[in-house]
Formats: sequence, C-alpha cells, structure tokens
Amino acid sequence: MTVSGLMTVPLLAALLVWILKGRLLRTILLSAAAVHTVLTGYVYFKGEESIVLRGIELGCSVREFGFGVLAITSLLFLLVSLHLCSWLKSDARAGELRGESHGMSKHTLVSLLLLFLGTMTLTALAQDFGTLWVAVEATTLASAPLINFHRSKTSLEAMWKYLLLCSLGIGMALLGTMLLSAALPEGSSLAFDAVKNADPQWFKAAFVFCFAGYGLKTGLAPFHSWLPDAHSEAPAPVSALLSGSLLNCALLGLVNIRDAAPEGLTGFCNGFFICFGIISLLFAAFFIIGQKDFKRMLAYSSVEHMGLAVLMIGFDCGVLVLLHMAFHSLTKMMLFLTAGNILLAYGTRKIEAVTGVLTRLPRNGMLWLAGMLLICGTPPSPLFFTELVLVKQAGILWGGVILLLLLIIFCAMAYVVIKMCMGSAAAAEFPEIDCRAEKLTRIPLLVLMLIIFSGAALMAETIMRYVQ
Amino acid sequence: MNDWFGIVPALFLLSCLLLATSSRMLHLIRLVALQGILLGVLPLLSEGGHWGIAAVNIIIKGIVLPVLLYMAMKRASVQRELEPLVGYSVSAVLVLLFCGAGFWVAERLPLNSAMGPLAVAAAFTVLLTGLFIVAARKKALTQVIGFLIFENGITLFGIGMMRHHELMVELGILLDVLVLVFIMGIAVCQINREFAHIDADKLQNLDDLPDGEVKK
Amino acid sequence: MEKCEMIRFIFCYAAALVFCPLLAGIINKVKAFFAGRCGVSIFQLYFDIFKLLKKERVHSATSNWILAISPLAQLGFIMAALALLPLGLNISPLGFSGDAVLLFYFLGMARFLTVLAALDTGSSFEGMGASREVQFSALAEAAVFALLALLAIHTGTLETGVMLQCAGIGISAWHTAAVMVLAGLAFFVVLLCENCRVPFDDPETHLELTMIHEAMVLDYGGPDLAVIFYGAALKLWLFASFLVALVLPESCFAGMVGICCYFGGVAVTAVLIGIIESIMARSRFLKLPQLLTGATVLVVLALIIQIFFNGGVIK
Amino acid sequence: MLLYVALMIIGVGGALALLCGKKHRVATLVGAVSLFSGAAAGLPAMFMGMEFESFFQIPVLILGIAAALYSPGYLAGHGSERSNVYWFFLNLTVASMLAVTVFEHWVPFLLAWEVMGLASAVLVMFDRESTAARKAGWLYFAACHAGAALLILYFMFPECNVYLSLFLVLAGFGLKIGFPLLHIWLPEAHPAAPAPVSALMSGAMIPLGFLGIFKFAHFDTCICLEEYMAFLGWALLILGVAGALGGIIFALPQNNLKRLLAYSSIENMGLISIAFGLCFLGAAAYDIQERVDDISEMVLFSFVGGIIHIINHALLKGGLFLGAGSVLKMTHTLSMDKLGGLMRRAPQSGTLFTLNAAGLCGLPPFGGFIGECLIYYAAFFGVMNGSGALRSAAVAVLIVMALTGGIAVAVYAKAIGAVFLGEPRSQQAADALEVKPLMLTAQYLLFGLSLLFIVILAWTLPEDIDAPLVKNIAILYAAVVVLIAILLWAQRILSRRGVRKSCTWDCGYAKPDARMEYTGTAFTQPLSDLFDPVLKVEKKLIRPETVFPEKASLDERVSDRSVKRFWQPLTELAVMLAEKIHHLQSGNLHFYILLILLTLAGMLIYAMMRG
Repeated sequence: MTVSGLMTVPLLAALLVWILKGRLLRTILLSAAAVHTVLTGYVYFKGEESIVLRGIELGCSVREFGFGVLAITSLLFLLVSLHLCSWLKSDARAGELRGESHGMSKHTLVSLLLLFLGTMTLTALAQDFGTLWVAVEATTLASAPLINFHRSKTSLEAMWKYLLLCSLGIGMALLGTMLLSAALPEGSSLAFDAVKNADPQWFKAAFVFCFAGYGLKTGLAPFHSWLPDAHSEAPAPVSALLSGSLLNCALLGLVNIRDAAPEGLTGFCNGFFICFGIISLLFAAFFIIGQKDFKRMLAYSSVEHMGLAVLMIGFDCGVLVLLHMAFHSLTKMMLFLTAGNILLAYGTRKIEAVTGVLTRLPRNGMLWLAGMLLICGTPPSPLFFTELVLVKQAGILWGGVILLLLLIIFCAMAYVVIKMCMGSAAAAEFPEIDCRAEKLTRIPLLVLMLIIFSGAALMAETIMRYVQ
Repeated sequence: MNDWFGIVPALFLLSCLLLATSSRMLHLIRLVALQGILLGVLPLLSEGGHWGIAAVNIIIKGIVLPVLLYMAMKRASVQRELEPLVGYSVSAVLVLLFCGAGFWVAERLPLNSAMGPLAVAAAFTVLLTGLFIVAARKKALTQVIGFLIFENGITLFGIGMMRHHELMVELGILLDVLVLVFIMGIAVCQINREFAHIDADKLQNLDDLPDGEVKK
Repeated sequence: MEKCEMIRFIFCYAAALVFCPLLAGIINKVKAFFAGRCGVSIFQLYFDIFKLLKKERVHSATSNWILAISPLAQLGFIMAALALLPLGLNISPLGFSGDAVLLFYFLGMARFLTVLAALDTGSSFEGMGASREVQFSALAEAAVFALLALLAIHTGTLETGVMLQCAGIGISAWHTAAVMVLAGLAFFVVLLCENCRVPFDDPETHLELTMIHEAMVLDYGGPDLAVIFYGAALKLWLFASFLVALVLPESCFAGMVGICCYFGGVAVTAVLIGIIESIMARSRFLKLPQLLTGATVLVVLALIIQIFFNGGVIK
Repeated sequence: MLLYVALMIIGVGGALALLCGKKHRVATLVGAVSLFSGAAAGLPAMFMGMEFESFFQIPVLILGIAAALYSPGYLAGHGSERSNVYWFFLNLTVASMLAVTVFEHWVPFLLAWEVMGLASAVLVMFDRESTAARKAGWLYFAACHAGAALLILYFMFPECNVYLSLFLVLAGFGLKIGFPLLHIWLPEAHPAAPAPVSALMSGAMIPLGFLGIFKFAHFDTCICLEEYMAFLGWALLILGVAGALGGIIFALPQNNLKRLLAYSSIENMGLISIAFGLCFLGAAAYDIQERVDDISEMVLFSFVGGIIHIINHALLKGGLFLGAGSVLKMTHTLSMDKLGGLMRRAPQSGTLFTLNAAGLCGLPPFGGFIGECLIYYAAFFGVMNGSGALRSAAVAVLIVMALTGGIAVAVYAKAIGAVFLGEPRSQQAADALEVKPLMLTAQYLLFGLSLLFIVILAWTLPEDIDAPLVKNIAILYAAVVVLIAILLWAQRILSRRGVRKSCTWDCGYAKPDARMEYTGTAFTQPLSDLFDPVLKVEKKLIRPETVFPEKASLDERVSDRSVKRFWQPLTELAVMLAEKIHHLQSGNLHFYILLILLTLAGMLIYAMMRG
C-alpha cells in the first residue's frame, strides 16, 4: 500500500499539474513532496517487510540500500521544491530584466519534476534487474527535457548529449541484463535476491556491460562526458536533483550488479570499482584545474564523489557508501542552489567574471565558501569521516593516491571558490535580483545547518569516545 | 519451421548492410520498420511466444516509431546524410567485419537454444551496426535511427537467448524506447529550429578546452 | 674565590678603564714612527675626551631617545662584557660556565644600539655606515662562535676564563701550536673588524663614503662623542685582552708576572695594529666579506686539525 | 579540568558572539570578554601541574589574552561590522588550539588540528576585498589540507615503513611549523591576517607542530629506538639549519613589515627545530656513548632551550606582530618604503617594538637570549662530547646560529630603522597618531611577561637542569640594568650645558629630507648582495645618465626560491597536464562515443584475459 503510494503520489501530482496548467502549482508540488517524504518516513519507521527490496550485505547493519537512496531522494526533493517556487519567480524576473527569451512553462517543469521523482522512486524500489533498467531509463527520459528549461542553444545541446549518451549507456546495461539472465539457470528470475549462482563466464560479460551502462549514468570517468554539460546547463534546482538524487539512483545499479556476483568473482568486480573510482578522481581533479565555469566545476566534483562512492564499494566500506552518498547529495544540492543564486545575480557562469560574492551577496558567499569546504571533506563535514574510513580500508598505497587526488581537487576548487568570493565586486546590475538571490538562501542555509550539526555531532561523539 | 529461424537472422544481416550503406533517410526508416516487424514476428515462430507482446512490438517498433521518425524527418526537412564521418563503402566493409565478429562471438558462447548461433550472430551484427551508425553519422536523426538499430540488436539477442522478461518489464522497455524516440524526435526538431541544421557534429559549444584553442 | 684574586681582578679592571685610551695613542705613535713623523702625544685621546666633555650636547631634531641614550648604554654593555673576561689573566669572579655566549651578545647589544642610533638621525651617511656594520659583524660573529667551539673542544670547558687560560700557543705538540696559531690569527682578524681598524675601516678617514664606524657617529658631538671614543677604546682593550689570553700559554699566568704579561700583551697588540695600519691600506668593501669568511675558514681548519689529532673522531 | 572550563568559556563565548549578528558592539564585548576570561581562567592550570603540554598552552593562553585586549581597537575601521564573525573564529581558533594540546588520542587531536587550521584560515581571509588575503587564504587552506592528508596517512598506518612514517610525520607537522620548502604559506598568511591573528598564529600555532611530533612520533612502537631518534634528530637538525638560515636570509630584503616578521618566524622555528634535533640526537647517542653524563647535559639543555625559546618567541613575536598591526592602524600601510619617523609620533609603540625586536634577536638583557643561549650551550656540549658526525653537526649549528643571530640583528635594525626612525617617507606616516591605550596594554603585557619570564626561569627551574646558568645570566642582567641606569643618570652630568636641537648633519647639506634617507632596502643591500646566490634578487635598474640625469631608479623584488623553483613548476606542470586532459572534453559527441566504446572494449578484453 505504502509502496504503491510512494509511486502513485508523484505521478498523480504530475498529471494534476499538467491538467490544471499552473493553477495551484505550489500547493500541489509541495503537498506531493511532503506526502512523499511522510510516506518514506512511515516506511522507515514501520519497516514493512513487504518492501524489503534488497539490502546489500556488506557486513554492516545497513537497513536498505535502496531505501537509503529513496530517503535521500525524497528529502532532497522536498527541499528543492521548497526552494523551487521562489526560485522560479526570481528566475522569471531576471530573465525579464535581461531580456532573455522565455523558457519552458512552469507547469511543464513542475510536472516533469514530479515525474522525475516518480521514476527515481521506482528505481529505488526496484526489486529486479529488469525493473531497475526500465526505471533508470525512465529517469533519463523524465529529466532530459528539464535540462532544456531555458531553451537556449547550449542547453539544447546538453540535453541532446545527455539523451544520446545515457540511452547508449542504458542500452549497454540492457545488454548486460540480457547477458545476466543468460548467466542464470533456465527459468530463474532476475530479482536481486535470486541472482546468486550465475555462471562466471557469462556473469563477467554481464558485469562489464552493466558496469559500463550504469557507470555511464553514474558519471564515472571516462563515461562522464555528458555529466558536466547536463549539470551545468540545467536550471539550479534541477542540477541539484540531478547531482543529488539521480546519480545515487544510477549507483544503485552498480551496487546491485556487484552484489549479484557469484562467489570468487567479488575480487574481479572490486577491481573494476577501484579502477574506475581512481580514474574518476583523476579526471575530476584535472578537469577542475583550469575550469572556467563554476557549475561545471560542481559537476566534476560530482564525478569525484561518485568515484569515491565507487571506491568505497570496491574497498568494502559497508554502510559508509550510503552515508557518503547522503551527505554528498545534501552538500551538493546546497552548492548547486547557491550556484544558481550566484548565476541569477551575476548573469554568468564564467568564473573569471565573478568576484566579490562575499561583498555583494554575503549570505550566498558564505554558503558558497562553506559548501566548498564541506564538499571537500573538511571537518566538521561528515564526508571527512567517510573519506577517513575509505583511506583506512584502502591501505597506505591507494589511500595515499586517493588523498593526493582529493588534495588536488581541494586546491583547485578552493582556488576557484575563494577567487569568486573574495575581491571587490562590480556594482550590481540589477539590485533587485541581488536582493532576491539573497532571499533565496533559506533552504541552502537550512541544509548547511543540517550538515554542520550532524557533522559536529559526529565529531563530538568521536572526540568523546576517545577522550574518555 | 526451422527454415524461418535461418531466414529471419539472414534478413537482419542484410538489413544491416543496407542500413550502413544507405544515405537516404527514408530508406533507413523503412529498414528500421522492417527490423521492428521481424522482431515482433520472431518470437512467435518459437514456442512460448507471447501474442500480446508480439503485437505490441509490431505496433510500436514496426509502425509507431517509424512514423515518429518520418514525422521528425519531415519537420526537420532532412532527406539524406550527406557527409558521413565514415564513407559508405568503408561502412559496408565494417559491417562485414561486424558480421564476422558476431559469428566469432556466437560460436564461443555456450548456447543451447534452437535458434542458436545464427540469431546471436545477427544480433551482434545489428548491435554493432547500430553503435557504428551512432558514432559515424553526423545528422541527429541518423543517430536516433542508429540508436534504434542498437536497441533492436539487443532485443534480437534476447530473443536468440530464449530469455523472456516478465510482461511488465517487456512493456516497460518498449514504453521507454517509445518515449525516448518521441523526445529525441522533438529534440531533433528543436535542434533544427535553433541551429538551422541537424548536424550533431556542430553541437560543440559545451567544452572544457583551454581558451584560444581551435576546435578540430 | 680568594680575596687576593678578587682584588687583583678589580685592580686590572680599573686599570683597563683608566688605560684604555692609551691604546689609541700607542697605535698612533707606531704609525707616526713608520711615517717618520714624531706624531701626537700618546695621551691625545685623553685630551680629546676632556675637551669634548666640556662642550654642550647637540642632537638631531629628527632623533628620539635612542640617540640620546645610545653612547652610555653601549658603554655599559662593553663594561659588562669586559667584566666577564680574565683580566690580568685572572679568572673573572663573574664568570660561569657558558658565559662566552653572553659576552659576545653583550657586545652585540652594544652594536645594535650604535646601529639604531645611527638610523635614528635619518641621515644617509649614517645609514650607510650602519648597513656596513651589520654586514661585517654578522660574518665576524660566525668566526667568533667557530672559535669558541674550537676552544671548547680544546679545553673541555665552557667558562671563558678557564677556556682562555688553558689555551695558548705551547710547544707540547706541533698540532696544538698550529691550532692556536690559526685561532689567534683568526681572532686577530675579528679584532680588526670589530674595532674598525685597517683593513676593514680607516679610523683616520675624512671621507664619509668610505667610513663604517665613524659614519655611524657623525651626528654626535661634545660629551656624547667623548663617551663613544672612550667606549671604542674600551672595546679595543677588551678584544686585545681576549687575544692575549688566547695566545699566551698557561705558563705565563702566575702572580705579578701574569699581570705584567697581560699589560705587555695588550700593548703589543696595539703595536701590531699600528704596524698593520702603517703597512696596509683599507681593502675594498667587496673584499671584506671574503676576509671574514677566510677567518671562519681558518678556525674550521683548526677545528679539523684539533678533532683529527687530539681525539674526537678517533676517540 | 580548569583547561576544559577555559575551553568551554572561549568556545561558548565565540558562539554567542556569532549570534549577536549585526550588533557588533555587543559581539565585540561578548567575544573579547569570553576570550579574556577563558584564557585567564586557564592560566592557573599551568602552574598547578606543569606538564609538557603546558609549555605549548602558555603561549596560547597569553596570546589569547593579548588578542582579546588588542582586537577591539584594531578592528575599529578594519571590518568591525563583521566582528561577530571575527570573534567567533578567533575564539574557535584559540579553543581548538587548546584542544590540540589537551587531546591524547590521535583521532580527536586530528579533528581539533583540522578545525584549528580551518578557523584560522577564515581569519586570514578576513579582509575579504584584498587580493593578498585571497591568495594567502587559498595557500593556507591548501597547506592545512595537505598537512591533514599527510597526518591521516601517518596515523592510519602506523605499521608502515619507518622512513616513510617519519617522512609523513615530519612533513605533516612541518607544514604547520614551516620547515623549509613547506613554509610557503607563512609569508603569505601572516601579512594578510589581522595583526592579533598573525600574533596568535606565529607565536602559538606554528610551534604546536613540535608538540605533535613529540606526542605522536612512534617512540614506543618503533623497532629500534636509537635509530628512530637518530633519524628524527638528523632530520630536525638539517631542516632547522636550513630553516633558520634560509628564513633570516629571506627576511633581509623584505619590504612588507609583516612579511619580514613571517620570515623571521621561519628562522625561529628553525632554531627550535635545531634544539629539538640536538635533543633527539643526544638521546639517540645516550646509550652508545661512553660519557653518558655529558651527552645527557646536551639533551637537557637543548630540550629546555627549545621549550624556552618557544615561549620567548611567542611573547616577543606576538608583541612584534601587534606592533606591526599598530603601524598598519596608524598609517594604513606596511610597506617600509612608505614609513619612517613613527617613533616621534607614537613613542610607546615604537619603543615597545624596538625592545621586542632586541629581545627576539636574542640580545641581552631581554627575554630571547636565554633560550638561544641554552641552545648554544647544548651545541657546545655536542661539540665537546659528541661523536664524529654529531660533533661536526654541532660545529655547523654553532656557526649557523651565530650567523643567523648576526643577520637577525640586521633584519630588525632595518625594520626599526625604516619604520620608526628617521623622517617619514610619506604623508600617511607623517600623519600617524598613537594607537588606543588598550592596544598598547596588550603589548605592554607581552613585553612585561617576557621580562618576568626570565625571573621565573631563574628561580623555578629545578637545580639539576640548568638553574646555575640561568641564574647567573639573570643576575648579570640585573647588574647590567643597574649599571646602565647609573650611567644614564650620569647623562645628566653630560647635559649640564644643555642639549641643543639641530638638523641632522649631512655632509654640510643644510636641508636633508626623507628622500635622502637610507631606505630599508638600501640598508640590507650589502648583505642581500652577499647572499644573492640564494636570494636571486630581481633588479630593475634605471641608471642615471647624462650630466644632469632626469630619472634614476632601482627596483628590487625578491620571490621565494622554493616557490619559484619547486612549487611553481609543480603547479605549472599540473595546469599543463590539465590542459592536455581537457582536450578529452572537446564537445564532440562522436569523440565521446568513441571514448566510451574504446573503454568498453578495454574492459571486455580485460575481463576475458582474467579467466
């Protein structure tokens, strides 16, 4: 019941928004998001056995991997939809003032967003590889038009690349799924629980295709080409969702395929995870150096964090992956929303054109700086702890490499962010927009508080544990 | 009955060759439609085929998708692929190579179905041809067609393996493909409107190249 | 400490305070002798000091308290440093293990005050002098501490008095003698540098551009200048005492002989300085760092000999 | 326990100050009072039970008090509208520094360490519109992060190769201490930060690296303790020698007052490192050497010398940085070529700066001498009693320390001369006025404590350590002070004919002005010429030409060699690599597809090869 509710609420709401053409937009969006969150919470506390989809057993007391993703998605969507309404107004106003052409209509955006939520929910709830594939492909379809919100040439291009590359990738995943079913004994289902005794040879082939397919959707380098385009061109709230939720959903595919590995092949699979994790870190590091566009920088940071998550899976860090994903999602969402505000006020995504954010938009500047530090795992960011455990698991050699790459990424990101935040600002082009951008910091601030408090609590607990 | 098992994959192989060497959009669309119908028919030839799915398959892949593509072609007013990245004669040779690769792979797979190696070999050929067309053609519409071919190859592979998904999943896959092509069709039209051409090759504004680099 | 020794030390200290201006007189006499002149009186510096003391003080309007207190404070530090030395070859009652560092840092403080006072006037010439002073003294310091290290190894103690007494050019072994000759030579160079004698500086010069010490005190006159002259003389006495104690062997340290040796030695040092000033010209400023580095190298050479032949590595 | 209370007061006060928001007066009050009272509450704990950590806590607490007194005046007009942020991070910095000294286990230690770096980095960037603060902030952030990364590796894998682990611990803590090559953030961050923060960072924060090395080096788990300590000792000694000499040489040509002080901090950290290096070497030789007692003296003296120098450096350098802050406050510039003559305009600040500088040069009768003297003493013992390599090293240490001391005198003479003495070189300097009394109080406090510290040392050090030596020094100090007092009293006799004021004598030229003065750069030019092989001063010379030259100028610029020769090429390499790699994201869809297919093919081939 609850599960079907989780699925139907967003879809119904999407339909409703579409039919009502923008009337009651805010109410429907918020209530749908709220209901979704409440239902998720309900599932969590009730712990309905029927929705036990599949927990990865990494030797830790992880409740549900899929459920974790669902919870993150739900929470993120609620926060983003709270942000969205006022953002839409400000964006429209800014477009008006700058004389830009009109983008997608509001209700299309909202209904697509709700649809997007529905597909992501389906992904998180999927119980077998077939459904998972359908759901992941559906997320692509629901999110692609969102990228083209502003209907500019570049956003169209980003959407096209996103569509084509992700479909290609997801096609590979379909092939992988076929191969997986070939690997199984005749007549067995593809449910996550049932996939156990796959034929190793077939499984390898299946694994490679699934890894490439879902890895592409996750944005692992060198499959990441679409990611910076899509994430930078999408409007800020959509970027937040793409980076915060969608990547996690895709990661679910990777987690599940690894979990399906027959005995003796886990090492083989882990090798891929580690290798692509490191490559992702490497790519992210070198693409952030010399980056010219701050939203693209954030996108590469997402590549980095997906790399880290994959590394955590590869090094058997257990529940940590989920923790990392959760806090990455929150932090990244906050950063994307802030980036959206800065973009709103400055009207450009070019790093060199943005200086003195702290002076011109003090709150956004503060958020931008703090967010950068948190995403790079500076304490009290919870990511610090997850990265710490990752390094511990990885051993001194790989740990050293990971830390070095993280350091490079930090240096490059800090350089950009500090350069943007400090310095003297040019006078505001439209003071009204600046004012609006400052007002749009409520949700990011809330998220920042949330992250810092949970991080500080984690820190206090750790300190207390060792001080005694 | 067994003859059909031989003939259908052979038809697929032939279609691949034609797809790779044809420059006219209309031809391509027709060939894809043919492939879709074949895909719908094929499961019926074996035992345990599902009539419903077959019908939906034929309707969507054989009729709806080609129509959508045709409409997009009309709206975007593209007739032919003029300057492919890889020439047509080379493409033909490559398809032959793909075919060889397909047979090579199929021979090595532990297959136990009646349809066996031929279907799998054809599937691989179709799949690779699809990928090749996506990679080697400039027009956005051709790329969509290439993707469809790729998808057809995967489906053919599934049929060749005699594995069936659950009904919902099959339908889900079909629905996804349908929506995908629909959206891509819209995108093709938009690209045409915005850029006055639908060369995907010209979509190169988003990059991370250092300043002052000349694009290749 | 025996009372007798204490009295002897106080006597020597007082003698140093009284006789130090004589050194300048001796040097001038020697120079006059070499030039074939009869020269000014050996007591000339006393006359100068008395004359200056009677004048009024003139300070630059730019200057602050530093200029005013500098001469006397310098004098105080030099006197304090002198009190740590074995005068008349008696070990100073104030000495303690490790006092050598303090001694040279007292002198350093005196120099710091001179330099600051020079800068206090805002004059271009005095800045020039100060700039040169700090350069050479930094290099001289290195030579001095290398020398102290040598003495510490040589004598196994860190109290300046004992250290200097135990040292000395003996005839016991060739390498000990060699070490001490090298050390004495190096310290003599340091002496010349620290007291602004030829070849480092020409105290007689009248051209501001070539001055070091004299340039720094250009703005002083009257009683202040008297104190500075006196302080410079006392500092020369201090270095001469150090050199004498360093070079003389342990055998010359007893009773009245010791005191005679001491005063004689100081006078001989002055004569030596005079001879050098007569036969040498001031070096170019660019050459001077090389000279000081050379002194350090001499000491290090001595150290190597010392360590190699007198134990150390082999021990 | 008292320390925890202090920590709480400071931390809570900071948080409260942050909550004050725009009411900056209230924020200042809350922040300053909590910092002052917290630090004051912690001080008694120092004397109740002296532990090793106490020597690192004392600077933190005292400089905390000084910062609390100094900051309100300093901030007025320098960003007081954001004083809530300032006080929050200042208190957080002090609290985390205390926490660093308190925690025994590495996990909380590392967390506190990171927070300390982070909070102080925010303070470094407090002046949000300046380019220097931007650069410094970035560099400092990067240094903190790199240090943390190295330390994480060090702590996580205690059983790795001994040399690797030693490298990790030395580099990790060395980044904070400012060992040569790792020091590059120091000369950027100190000038950019507000003065009280520079004082706190230079005086109290960077020596904490030594605490880390002492506390967390694997003395108990290493296989061969002697070898371990010997290696650590040699490393510290070499780094110390290079740091001391390099730091002071690079301080010579600096034109920015606070940058000069920052390089001097590198020098002093070098001295302390030399001390601890000797200490470890002695301890390593302890068992091998026959003459155990002599070597143990060296260990004791170097250790005590190092510790004392840490405290002295904190008090004196703290005072100097506050003095530099006052200069900035008075004149709005730190460029020595625009200053001068401040002693007349702000005699108290000038005098304090002069005295502190003399102290930091190790000149008697001020505080700094005792620590340096003990290090010298240890080196002498090393010369006398050490075995071959140690003996030569000790000789080198002696020479280097002497040279360093000499150059330090030059450096500080330049600073005092160019900033406080002579005639003002700009209108800003001419218009300067003395700073507020509370700011002066902080400086008086620091200087007074540095004097008091001598007395405390002389009479509280246990007899068996080195009380005779220090006591002798203290007595001599007193004697000198009395002597000079008498002499200065005698000055009145000299002045009986009166003191006349006149213009500076300039070779007969009657109207000398500020343009004729020797500048700071000119003052140190002979020495920096001497060290030009190291410094590589970039000169831009316009020679005077023709008989009546219209224009002549000499512009000198010094860039840090380690930046230019090591870090800059490294970053350039990274950027170049990045540019190459950026070509992968060319925007060409076909290329992307090709890349994906190639990767896929690679994966397939690998998968087949694997079985």
